[in-house]
Formats: sequence, structure tokens, C-alpha cells
Amino acid sequence: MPQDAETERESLFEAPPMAEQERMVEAILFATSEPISARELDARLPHGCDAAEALVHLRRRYEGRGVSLARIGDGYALRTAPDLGYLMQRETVEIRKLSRAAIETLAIIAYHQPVTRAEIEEIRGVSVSRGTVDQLLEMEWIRFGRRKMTPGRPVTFVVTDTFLGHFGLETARDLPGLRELRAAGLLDSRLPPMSMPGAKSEDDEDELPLKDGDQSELFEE
Amino acid sequence: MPQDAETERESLFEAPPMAEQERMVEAILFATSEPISARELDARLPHGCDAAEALVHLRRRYEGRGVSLARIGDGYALRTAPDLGYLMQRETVEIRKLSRAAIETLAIIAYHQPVTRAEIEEIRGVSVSRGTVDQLLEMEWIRFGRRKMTPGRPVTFVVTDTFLGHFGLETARDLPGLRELRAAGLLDSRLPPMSMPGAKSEDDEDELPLKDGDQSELFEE
Amino acid sequence: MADDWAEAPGAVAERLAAEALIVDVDGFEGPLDLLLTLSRTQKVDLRKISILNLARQYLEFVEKARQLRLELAADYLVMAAWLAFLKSRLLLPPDPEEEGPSGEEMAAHLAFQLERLQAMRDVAARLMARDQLGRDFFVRGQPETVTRTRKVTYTATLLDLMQGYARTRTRDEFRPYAMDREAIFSLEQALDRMRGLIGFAGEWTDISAYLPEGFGTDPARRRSAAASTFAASLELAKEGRIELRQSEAFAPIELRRRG
Repeated sequence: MPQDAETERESLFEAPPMAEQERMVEAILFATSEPISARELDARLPHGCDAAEALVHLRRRYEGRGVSLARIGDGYALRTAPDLGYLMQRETVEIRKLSRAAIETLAIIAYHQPVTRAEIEEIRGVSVSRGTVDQLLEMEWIRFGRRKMTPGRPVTFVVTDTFLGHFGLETARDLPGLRELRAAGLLDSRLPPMSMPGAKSEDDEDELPLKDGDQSELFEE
Repeated sequence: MPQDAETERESLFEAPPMAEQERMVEAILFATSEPISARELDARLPHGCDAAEALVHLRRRYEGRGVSLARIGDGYALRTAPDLGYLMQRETVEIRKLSRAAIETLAIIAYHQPVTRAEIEEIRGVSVSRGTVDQLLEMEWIRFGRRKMTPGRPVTFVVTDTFLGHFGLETARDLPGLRELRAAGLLDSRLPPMSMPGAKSEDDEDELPLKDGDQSELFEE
Repeated sequence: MADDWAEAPGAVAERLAAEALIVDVDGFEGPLDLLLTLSRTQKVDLRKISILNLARQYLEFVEKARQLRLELAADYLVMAAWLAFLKSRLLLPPDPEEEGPSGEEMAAHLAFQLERLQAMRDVAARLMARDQLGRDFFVRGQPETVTRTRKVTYTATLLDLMQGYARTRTRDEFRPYAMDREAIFSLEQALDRMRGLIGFAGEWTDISAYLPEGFGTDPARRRSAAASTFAASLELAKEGRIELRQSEAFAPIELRRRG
């Protein structure tokens, strides 16, 4: 069939049949990197072809298909059907471990709730970044509690039922205390140097260590 | 749990009808220039779709068109019909001219794969230059296969899907003349009798050229 | 030699062919390629080729090249030597005492190699004659990129939580502990130190000479350093890098480099 078309063209200089012209236009539109006008198509097709007519046939052929013939200005291009655009997106869900800063902040909220940001900072010895709190809020593991009746009436944080559900706890009071943690061997005595006071871990980048004064106050407690 | 909710929600919907699945596959394949495997398609289609079946329908639909569905290794891709190549002068990319040595090496790898460097050298009767292999690797036409379980555990070479795609082959079994060569026993690895020139050990990775001294000794013989 | 050429039928053509080969010797990809080209002059199926004739042609070629003082690469000469050997094997009656493959076996393998090389060249040509991507058929010209949206969900375990809490609450406890470590000279440190020093230990030396600086005076530190240095020297002795000796119980332990 294609060979026939070619020999026909060459011997008689007659235009190939319309079906053949249509597949030629289809191939050119598929392979070009930019929309192409009917005039340009005519220039690329064998002598005597009628790109405009072939385009009409092609448009009809692709009606309702996953691909459609789009007109863009003077040019034509094959495009995936607009209703299938969602297939061109891939959503990947990535599960990541919470950063050390987030875990520590979360732990302090769970053990000390309701707790203010200043109190969290006091305990951790570093300032708590807004991003960490926002992340925990967004995960719905913490929420705002009542304002504290101290000067400035700071907001407090408490853990949520989602938090309790995730960690399989009935109440936050069920969390083991320090002594129990130690007895259970959960207090790792060989801490990596990262956790030494003053040393920052990567995820703590936006956290500024508190001044020495603040820190020593804590040790005196 | 969010994951459970998602699968539940998805299974509430039935898979779209096959005609719809076909247009989805069509859209996805149209959008990309790289081959996509049926498994990847399944992952991108809504739950319950059967990409393999949709591909069968789609291949039939594109038969005789200006664009056709090609199978390349594990993947599928749309390609223009080869007989229309003459219309595409503008799209033609300069194909790197390969040396005779590179072409022969490529053919030997394709027909004898997995094949070691020593085996290629045995067949061609000359040492394979590093440049030749590097060039084929760089074009992504060959890659390393498994090491051979012979002394020295030499690396082997195999051809890639890029190679298959370039030459319009579905699998390496479709190589032209493969069956005849096999029937004629020309693909058997026959070890040369001892004392043949070129009968060297497999693990001769970096063979050194003979020194001038060695050459002159030979003249005296 | 010239007489031989003249006597043979079709000699002129053959000689011209041979000379053309010599001039073009750089164009050959090794002796096998040359043999394959020579074998074409026999104008028969490669399976029916006369290896004896081929060996003669090749040797004549090499001889002619030497007369013309053309430099042939070593592998051409290795092949020449081997073909001369093969020729003698094929011509002389087989020696039952002789070991190794027979002349016929060697000839058969050479014929196989030539046929295989020719076959690979034929299929290589067929491969390159196929329709090729980017020349005869084409990929999608306007690929639409798949946008990847990445959704990240974070997780943590109860253990993470409790350890995190413990970490914040006990941070102060670790400070004195960190100071403790200053009095400890670990086995790793001792090994590192000794590996660097034993190169110079040609003579028997008291092991106490290997104690690190600053560890000799404070009893606690000295104890730690002595223990780890002794353990490290045992390890090095096990590796065969040093020898140890002690004249009697509680006498100084001495070491020296081995070999």
C-alpha cells in the first residue's frame, strides 16, 4: 500500500489517495515539535496533496479518542484529550520520619500539655521554629489549647485524639515517665554528638540555641 | 487511616469501560516519547484497569495508520510508520556514524549476548578498543550483563531496550537472521584448540600491546 | 618467487590482488580480516575453502610484505607462524606421538572462525539496513511532561516519641559523662596510634613507650592507656605485624616489628 502510493506518485505525479494523505499528515503532526500550519503541511506532502482536507478527516478520526487534533493559531497539533489531563499527573506518596526537632517538640507537648511555646523552648534548650509547630498542627497531632492565665496570655498546645490514635494511647497520661523509660532501657546513654548541647542537627537548622544564661537556668531546676 | 480510606474509596468505583481504558492508554502513550511498560501503565490508570488488554485494542486501531504502536522490550511506544520516513527530513536526527569496528562489535554483542570482551575479540580476531565499547555504552545501546561464571568472572555485555527501540525490534529474538545463524552453529561458543592465536585466557582484561622487542624476535623466527 | 607467480594460472590477477592487499595493509582489522579477504579469491563457499591454500596465500602475503619492507603488526606475524605450523601439520603424515589437536581440527576451527566472522559482518550489515529511529521512524515530537506531585506524609513511632522526650530531659546528664571519656584511651585509638608507629619499631622496645602523651601521669588515664595499648599490641601480633616478648611474669613487655 505505501509502496503503491509512492510509485504512483513518482510515475504519474498524481496525489496519493486521501486515506494515504491522512496518514502522512498524522505522522508529521505526531513527530513535529511545534504546531504546523496547513501551508507548511502542503509543502512537506507530495505534490498535489490537500493538507486542509486531510486535516478534516484526521480531526474526525480522532474525535472522542484519547488524542485530539487541536488548532493553535495558524497551526495544528495533536494533543492528549483535555479530560484525561489528570492521567498526566502522578502523585507519589512518600512516608518520611519526622525530624528530630518535631519529635522532641511533640514529645514535650504530650508530656507537659497544655504547654506554651516558651515552655517548650525552655525544656528543649533551643527555640522552636514555626515550621515545626505548623507541621504538627497540619498533621493534626497537636492543636491549640486554652490560653494560659499568665501575662501576655500565651497560647498553649495539647495533643489531639488523632495523636493518641496514631500512637495507640488512651490518654497522654499513659505515656511512661522518665524513670520507667530508664528502667526499660529506652534511655540511650550513648548519644551521638549531635544531641550534645549546642550541637545542631540538620533538621534543626532554623532553630537558634538559646543563650547560655537560659540554658543554665534549666539545669538548676 | 488515610491509606485504607483511599483504597476503599477507589474500590467503590468500577473500572472504566474498555473503550475508555483504551483512550486513556492512548493519551498516556501519545504524551511521551519513551516506552512505557504495561505495569507502569496500570499504575497510572484508575484502579481496576487492564492496560495489557487496552494495548491489544490500541495496536489494532493503529494498524496501517501514520503512527503505530511499537513494542520495545517490556515497553510500548507510539512511533511514526517507517514508510513515511521520507516526509520527515526536518525531524531527522543526525545518527552518529559508527566505525566498522563498532558496528561489528555491536552485532556480536546483540547475537552472542551475554558476551565477554575476550569472546568478542575471539570472534573478530582483534582486540576490542576501549573507545569502541565506551561509545556503545554511551549511546546506551549496550550495557553490562551478569558476570560470567568462568575463571576471573569477566563482565559481559548485552544490548539494551534503547538498542531494540532504535532498530524497531521487539526483542533480541527478532534480530535478522538469528535463527539461521543458530541453526548453522555459528552462535555456539566453540573454544579454539590450544595453541591457536587468539586462544587466550578470559580474564585478560587489559591486554598490553607487545613491546617492540617482542616483535623483532618474531621476525627472526 | 616471481617465477611462481608467472607460472600459476590467473597469476597476474592474483598478484595484482595481492599487491593491492599489501598497499592496503593498514585497512585490515587484524590477521583474521586479512584471511577472510584472501579467502574470497578462492571463490568458493567458506565451508569448502582450502585452508592449505589459504595458509599458502597468507604466507606469501607476509613474505611479500617483508620484501617490500612493510612493517606488519605482531599479530600478523604470530598468525603467519601459526599458519606455517598448521601447513606442516596438514602436509606431513600425523605423528602418533605428537600431542595436541590434529592439523585437521585446527584447520576446521580456522574455517569456522572465518565463517563466523563473515556471518557477523553479514548480520551487522542487515542490522544497519533496518529502519532506524530518528531516520526512518520517529518519536513523539511534543512530549507532554508528566507532572509529578509529591505528597509527603510524616510518621513517627511511640518509641521515637519517648526517646525524643528522654533526650530532651536528660541532656544535662550527658555532660559529665562526656568529660569521663577524656580519661579513656580506646582500643581503636590505641590501634590507630600503634599502626602508625610500629613501622619504626625495628628494635625490641618496651610497650610502655607506646603510651600516648599525657596518659602517663594520671593513674586512671595511665591504666586505660596501658590496657588498650596492650590489647592493641596483641591484635597487631595476631595480624603478624609485630612480635612480643616478656622475659618473666611482670617483666616489661617488649615488642618489635616483624620481618
